[in-house]
Amino acid sequence: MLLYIAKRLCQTVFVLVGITFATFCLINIVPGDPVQVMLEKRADPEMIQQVRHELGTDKPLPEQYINFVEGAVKFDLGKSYFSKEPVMSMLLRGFLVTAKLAAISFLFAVTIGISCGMLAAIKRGKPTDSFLMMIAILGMSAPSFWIAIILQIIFGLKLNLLPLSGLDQPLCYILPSIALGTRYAASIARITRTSMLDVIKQDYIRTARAKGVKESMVFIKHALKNALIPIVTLLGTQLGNMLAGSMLIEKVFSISGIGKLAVDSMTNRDLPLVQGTVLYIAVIFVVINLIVDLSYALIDPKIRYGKGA
Amino acid sequence: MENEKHLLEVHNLTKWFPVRNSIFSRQQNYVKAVNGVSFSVKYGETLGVVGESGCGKSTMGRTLLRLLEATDGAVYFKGENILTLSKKKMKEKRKDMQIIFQDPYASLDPRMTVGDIISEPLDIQTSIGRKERTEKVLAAIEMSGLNPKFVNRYPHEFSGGQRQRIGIARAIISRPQLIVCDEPVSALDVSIQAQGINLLKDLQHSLNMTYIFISHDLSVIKHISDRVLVMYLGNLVEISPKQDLFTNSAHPYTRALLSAIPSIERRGTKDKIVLQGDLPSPLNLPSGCCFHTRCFMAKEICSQKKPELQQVGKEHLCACHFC
Amino acid sequence: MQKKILVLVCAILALISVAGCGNSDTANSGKKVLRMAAQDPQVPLDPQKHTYSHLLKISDQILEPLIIAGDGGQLKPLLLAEMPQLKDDKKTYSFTLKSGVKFHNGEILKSSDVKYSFMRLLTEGKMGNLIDMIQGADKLEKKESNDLEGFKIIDDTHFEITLTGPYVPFLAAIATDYVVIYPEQACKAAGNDWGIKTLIGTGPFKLEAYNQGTSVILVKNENYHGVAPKLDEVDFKFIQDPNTQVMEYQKGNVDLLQLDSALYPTFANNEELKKDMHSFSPYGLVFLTMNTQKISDPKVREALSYAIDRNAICQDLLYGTATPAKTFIPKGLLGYDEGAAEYAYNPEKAKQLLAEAGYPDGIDLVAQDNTKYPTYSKLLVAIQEQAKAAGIRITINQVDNAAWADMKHSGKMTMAVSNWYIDYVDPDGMIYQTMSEKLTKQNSNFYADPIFNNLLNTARATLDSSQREAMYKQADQILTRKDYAAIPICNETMFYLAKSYVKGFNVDSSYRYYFGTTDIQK
Amino acid sequence: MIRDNLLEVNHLKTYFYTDEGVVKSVDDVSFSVQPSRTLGIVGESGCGKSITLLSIMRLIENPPGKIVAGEILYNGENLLKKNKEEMRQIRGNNIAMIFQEPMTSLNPVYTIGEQILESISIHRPELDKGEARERALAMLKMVNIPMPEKRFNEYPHQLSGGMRQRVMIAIALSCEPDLLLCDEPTTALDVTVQAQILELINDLKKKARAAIIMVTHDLGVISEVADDVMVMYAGKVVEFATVDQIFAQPMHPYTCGLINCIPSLDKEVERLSTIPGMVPSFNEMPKGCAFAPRCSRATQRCKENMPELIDIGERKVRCFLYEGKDTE
Amino acid sequence: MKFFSFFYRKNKYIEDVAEQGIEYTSYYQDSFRRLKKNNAAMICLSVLALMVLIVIFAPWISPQDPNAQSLKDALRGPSAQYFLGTDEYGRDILSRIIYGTRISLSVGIISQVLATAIGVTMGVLAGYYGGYIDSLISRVMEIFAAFPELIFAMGIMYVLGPGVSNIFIALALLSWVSTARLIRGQVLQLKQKEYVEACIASGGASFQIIVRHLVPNCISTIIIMVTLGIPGAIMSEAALSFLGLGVQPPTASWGSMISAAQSYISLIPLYSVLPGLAIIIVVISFNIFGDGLRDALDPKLKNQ
Repeated sequence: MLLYIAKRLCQTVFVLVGITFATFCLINIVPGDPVQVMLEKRADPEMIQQVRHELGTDKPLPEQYINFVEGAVKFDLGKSYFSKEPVMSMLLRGFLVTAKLAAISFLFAVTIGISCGMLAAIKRGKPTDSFLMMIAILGMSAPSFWIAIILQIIFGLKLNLLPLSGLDQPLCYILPSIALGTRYAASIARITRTSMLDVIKQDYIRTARAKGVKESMVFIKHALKNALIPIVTLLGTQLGNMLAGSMLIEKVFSISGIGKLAVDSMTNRDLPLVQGTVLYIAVIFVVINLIVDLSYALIDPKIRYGKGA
Repeated sequence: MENEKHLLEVHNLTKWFPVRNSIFSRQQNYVKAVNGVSFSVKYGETLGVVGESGCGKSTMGRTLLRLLEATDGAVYFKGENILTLSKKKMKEKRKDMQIIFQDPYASLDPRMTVGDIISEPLDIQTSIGRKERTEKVLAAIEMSGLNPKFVNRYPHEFSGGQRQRIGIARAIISRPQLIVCDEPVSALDVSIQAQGINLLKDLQHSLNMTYIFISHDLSVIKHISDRVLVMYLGNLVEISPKQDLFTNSAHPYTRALLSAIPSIERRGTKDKIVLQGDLPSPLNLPSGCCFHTRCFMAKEICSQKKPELQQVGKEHLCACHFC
Repeated sequence: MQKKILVLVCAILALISVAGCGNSDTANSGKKVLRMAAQDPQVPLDPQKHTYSHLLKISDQILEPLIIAGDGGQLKPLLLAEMPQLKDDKKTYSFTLKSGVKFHNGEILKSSDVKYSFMRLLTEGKMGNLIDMIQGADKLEKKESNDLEGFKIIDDTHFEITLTGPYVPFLAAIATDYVVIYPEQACKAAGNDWGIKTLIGTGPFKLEAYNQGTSVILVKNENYHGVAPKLDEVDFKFIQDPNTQVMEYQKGNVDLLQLDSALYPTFANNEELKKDMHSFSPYGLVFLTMNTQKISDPKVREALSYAIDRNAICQDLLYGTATPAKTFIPKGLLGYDEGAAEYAYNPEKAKQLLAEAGYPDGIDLVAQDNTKYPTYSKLLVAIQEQAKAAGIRITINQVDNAAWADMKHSGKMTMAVSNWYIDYVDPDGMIYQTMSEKLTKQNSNFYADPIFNNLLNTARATLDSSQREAMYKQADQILTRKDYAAIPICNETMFYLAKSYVKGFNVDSSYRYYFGTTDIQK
Repeated sequence: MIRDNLLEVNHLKTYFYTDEGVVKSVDDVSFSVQPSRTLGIVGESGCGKSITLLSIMRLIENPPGKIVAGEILYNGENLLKKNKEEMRQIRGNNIAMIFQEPMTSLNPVYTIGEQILESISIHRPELDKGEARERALAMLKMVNIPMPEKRFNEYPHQLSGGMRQRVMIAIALSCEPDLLLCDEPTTALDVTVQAQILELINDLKKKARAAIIMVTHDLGVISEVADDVMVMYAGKVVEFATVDQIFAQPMHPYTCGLINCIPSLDKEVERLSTIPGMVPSFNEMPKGCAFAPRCSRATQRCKENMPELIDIGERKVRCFLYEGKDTE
Repeated sequence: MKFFSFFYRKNKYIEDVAEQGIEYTSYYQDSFRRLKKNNAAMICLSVLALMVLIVIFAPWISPQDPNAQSLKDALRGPSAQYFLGTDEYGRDILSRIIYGTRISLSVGIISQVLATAIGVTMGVLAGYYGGYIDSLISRVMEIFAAFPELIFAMGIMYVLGPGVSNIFIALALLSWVSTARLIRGQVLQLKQKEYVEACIASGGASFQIIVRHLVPNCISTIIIMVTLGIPGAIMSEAALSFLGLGVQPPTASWGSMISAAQSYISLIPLYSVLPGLAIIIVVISFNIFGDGLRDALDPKLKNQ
């Protein structure tokens, strides 16, 4: 088990180095110079040179990359070219906002998704099932930013029930969370249903029934735990995508989270911030995947006891 | 001159599968599927290979045909060691050796028609004309007891028995001299199984082929084989002509195996040998005689010294300290 | 197993509770708080280094220049006891500071602070060009000297500034929001935190908190040297989406905002909002800038001018929030040519011009579109469609802000909708800052007509107003009617929404938001 | 010799409604089991033998399956009339079942102990935790699992196939059922392990006095454990007799064919006798006797009419050949 | 029936064994029979067919030129002249939605075809050859997969610049990994199949195995991946266009329409609602049809 984690961490480091390298290369390929953006209309060559020197972008590229990696290892991602704020603190600020939003959306998606999926699986073939799955496929097919706009019109403007933007009070979280979570809730519901139906066909479910286990317990105790593996896999990727997908929602609801940071840093070619954001998102993604893998072990004793590793 | 009598001679055939424990550990573990098996097969005979699941009999069959690369040993096919042949030469050799698989569902490509499946060895090996090919395919189909009109159908439309016949037709189309039959009938229902066995026997006679017949079912082995090889945990424990083995088995494992078979005729007989425990893992073979952990005759020596094959009768060899 | 699940559930619940406990609205009992919806400037609040208008709306409340341009461009002393005196050499000004002006940290404003601020602007600031005609500025900028020669401190309240030669717009230039005065000690001490954690000026409001990415909170400066501010607090809430800004306004969560012109039609007929809607027209221009090297034939450029239906753009696309421009120098500035003819929309004439230029079958042009400014993207799309009728086929190449800046500075840009709003109230700030040879090189325009350049250079040193006016009129004529190096499109009208209880507030034509005299009377 | 029937199945019909049509998996099957006796049900795959067992447990998936008609009398009470809750109380308590695949029949995410305890706690709620554990361990001992305390906390994947089947048996026997249904319990196992399990079942039969229904396709297994044998073909009972009668003197041509086509360990034959053709699929089921197309002794009548199950002494056979011999 | 004719095997024996009345069904015919029974999928298929017709006949169907501006009529509600109203340039919304179908469908289909081409090649290489090739490809896939989808797509669009053809590339680069993974997994499984061994036993070389057995057996997976990848690509295009990284003006795309409409949402809600609905209809159709196709072709794939 420990070996397994160590192995995963090694892979992770490799992936992260790959990602930063790719990002670094890309940003240097992309047309556009942060210094010119900074200086806006008044950029004369001397000024540009001076600022470049200040920022260290006049150094050779390999040196710049090594400097970045060195810093990253020491948890120092440099300062934003523009706001002069340490990238770490900007990321933390953005992340806290987005993480809260994503966590709530995730919770919303998981509770709604798994319970609807279970219900549909239990009522398979019945109208409830068809109805829920219709809703689910509808939810999967609507772009989240569109849902966000529609929710904003209905609940924020027409009914005037909920705040329209920002995240400064608890109520603010409701609309963005729903907009962000709907798609994921829908796909979780679908995978829960298929996974449950798959598990229900298994021999050990028949064994449980033959033992005289109550039907409700058959579903909750025997089926759900086994059905969790594909669900957990999906949850992992969904949580990552949620963090990224939130940038659309952040745009609609004017939330300054990690998504906005990513977009802004890109448009400004704010290299330290771009690197930082990408690295940060990748780290989170990788960590989530690690958690997902570890949670398999929690669910599946085969992995816990080293046979599968 | 002895060689001329033998179609196949196998020396010390060994197949170990490496198991990666982790990237950190240097120590390589192996699943020791086949451990130094030596035997020979005469022209036109059927060598039955019997053993429980996991004893390495299928791996041995595949290694013989170089479907798996052997770890060690030599396989002389008509006097030529095929394990060292180049890819190209091996391709030519493959015309003479074929395999029939156990699973009639997995062994036929579901996206190909019966005709395409059967003609595949021809397509790969030769570049004969369409007409000739069709003739050969139809001939093979008929020989396997299938209706030629099935030629355009897909495998999923057939029952297990019919699928197995398709597999047989594919194996015989290139008129091989050696066929490895890997549990060809064990997935079939009893009534169909008998049809399959009869078909294989008939084909052997009419096409003059040599079989290596792998099965876990001793009664089937007994029916079809001329000689029988018993394997346990990748080791050859006994090899003998059929009659000798069944009437006068030397190895305790063979005896236990024979006794364990529920048989209609032996109903009510009380002197069963029931082995205790399970098959040990092929990752860590027991020391000495690999059977000593379950053997009812085991003495101290068994866990210390690996028994050599000894002659116990005419062509009857056995690897046991007490035979 | 159950325990693990329990722990998991607890962790999730903890997360929610953390999420739930956002900072709830503080009850503003009795305090007069003005809440303005604003765009996030995304940079330190240091107008010497960053020049975004979003930033100035905030910094203008905190920081002050020596002189201020009132409505209509009338210069008034702000931190000075009186307007500076021009000596007989026509290039030396003497200044007297208003006594007892205190920075927010209690320090008294001294001549040395002014000198420090000027030197900082020249060495580190983005807008050093505003004051680079001070003697020795170039040496300082090139790091050849550590002192600003032309700035002489006489005592704590008196100093003199000597220019390299006569330069009329100088006082207007130092009246801009960039030439603000910082306290030397505090600014040096703050280092990189200046504009983030601390920002100290002499203005009517003090920086209470800059929550980067979220908001700025200003509080009243009790010791303000001018008329005491009436508001207790000014909150700038950063709301990115303009539509959301209005929604928040309608819900009463903000009191003031600048209306995005795209939203004008939505709310123009909204009775509720209409009475809160106020307009202002900053001195500036939206124009089509062209790379005169790539589109080198003036006839083609003229044709393009004929192909644009400015009336339709102003009336229909921009819903009457703009008026067709006919000169480069906008109305209200010296040199504005009242009598200039309106540009005609005449696709036939355009075709004819193209034919004369050698393109009888029309011409293919590429235009760059900066996605950061949606309004100008919109204009370009309209122009693209209108130009079709004249046989000018425009391909729009969308680029983001950074790529745009890169293209502009590297000369790769071919054509773009651009805008200019003056920094200082003087025609020089309009035309010299955009179209002088030195600058057109830097913005991919490459226009370098010797007569035109001579006019610009002479005019800025000419003291006589009527002579200057004539020169600017002539320069404008050459630029926009003869060479068509820049094609004026329109002058925008902007709008802000202010609740009726917001009193004493207006935005003047120098585009300045100022809350020093604003009050809330509910 | 009249015994009380522990289980009596009368005219049971279990059909499956699929897209292609109605599959009559169990078609008018009647039989009875007496306490302490073992009934072997033998037949090829798809003949309905497993479905019969699942019907008794009322574990047929609905849809597509449905018990259409018949009655299942357990101690005189019709199980088909019981409601879900009553049926649940009977399952695992009075009637227990062992399945074919020991590899998949245990829930992979719970320990062996948890799975045995579950059954005990459902049907013996009066036992406290310690007692239940005692009992579970006793069960593991009873099925000859070495080191039961250690195994108790292990997961199914840590056990071999034979061990798992033992665990299945322990679960099944944990509430001392009167009737044990075994659905091919040894098919997936190796011969040597099969011998172990069969020995165990025979031992337990003696100890526990439970009646057993053993479903298998292997006549060898039947011959070792069964007292009575029921042969099924295409959803119908074709022959019913004691084990000695069946092997000594099979009556139905299908039974004869089945016995003859197994290669013998003791006799030497050149060719195996075979049953030609194959089991008809449900949608091409012949009009008359389902076996007629493959039967060497079939007459025109066999092809057109389905023979009834005729009693011949204590035996039953479904074949026209024995018509009129029922008086014997 | 015609739909699958592409996949029919050209039969070599049909003339040689002229046997009348033999019914034989190929795998795909069988699947199509199953698909036809799925009403929802068939309805969606017809919706998609309709969409394809719209794409082809857009110039004839759309009442106006989608790019023709009539600034005077800007931002009008539905009228006789403009069935669904006009946008901020006075362009006909209906016509733009019709033309937007072109973008959406072509982005969906072309990007997925590209992704499949890359994914299948990579997947087969990694799965079949294993070893270093597998490690290399797997690591690359890990790196690709470590980016959240949208961020990744944005990054590529920044590198390539906006424009339809760049969207194809960006979305293809985005989605090849999942195809490659699935194909790799499947090839790993197929490689173990006995019919592959039979081919080796007959002397078949790697290339023959790949072409004869591996790829044909992956085709159903590939079809499913393409069908189920399309809605994702359409959504991503909409998201990119919404962020202003999509098509270049004046081209109409649903995502950019929603983006533009955001400013006028309370003035003419239809402007943002309609392109959203269009997306939903197409995406739902692809999703349901894809599900049906999956159930018909390969029910085992459900979990992936």
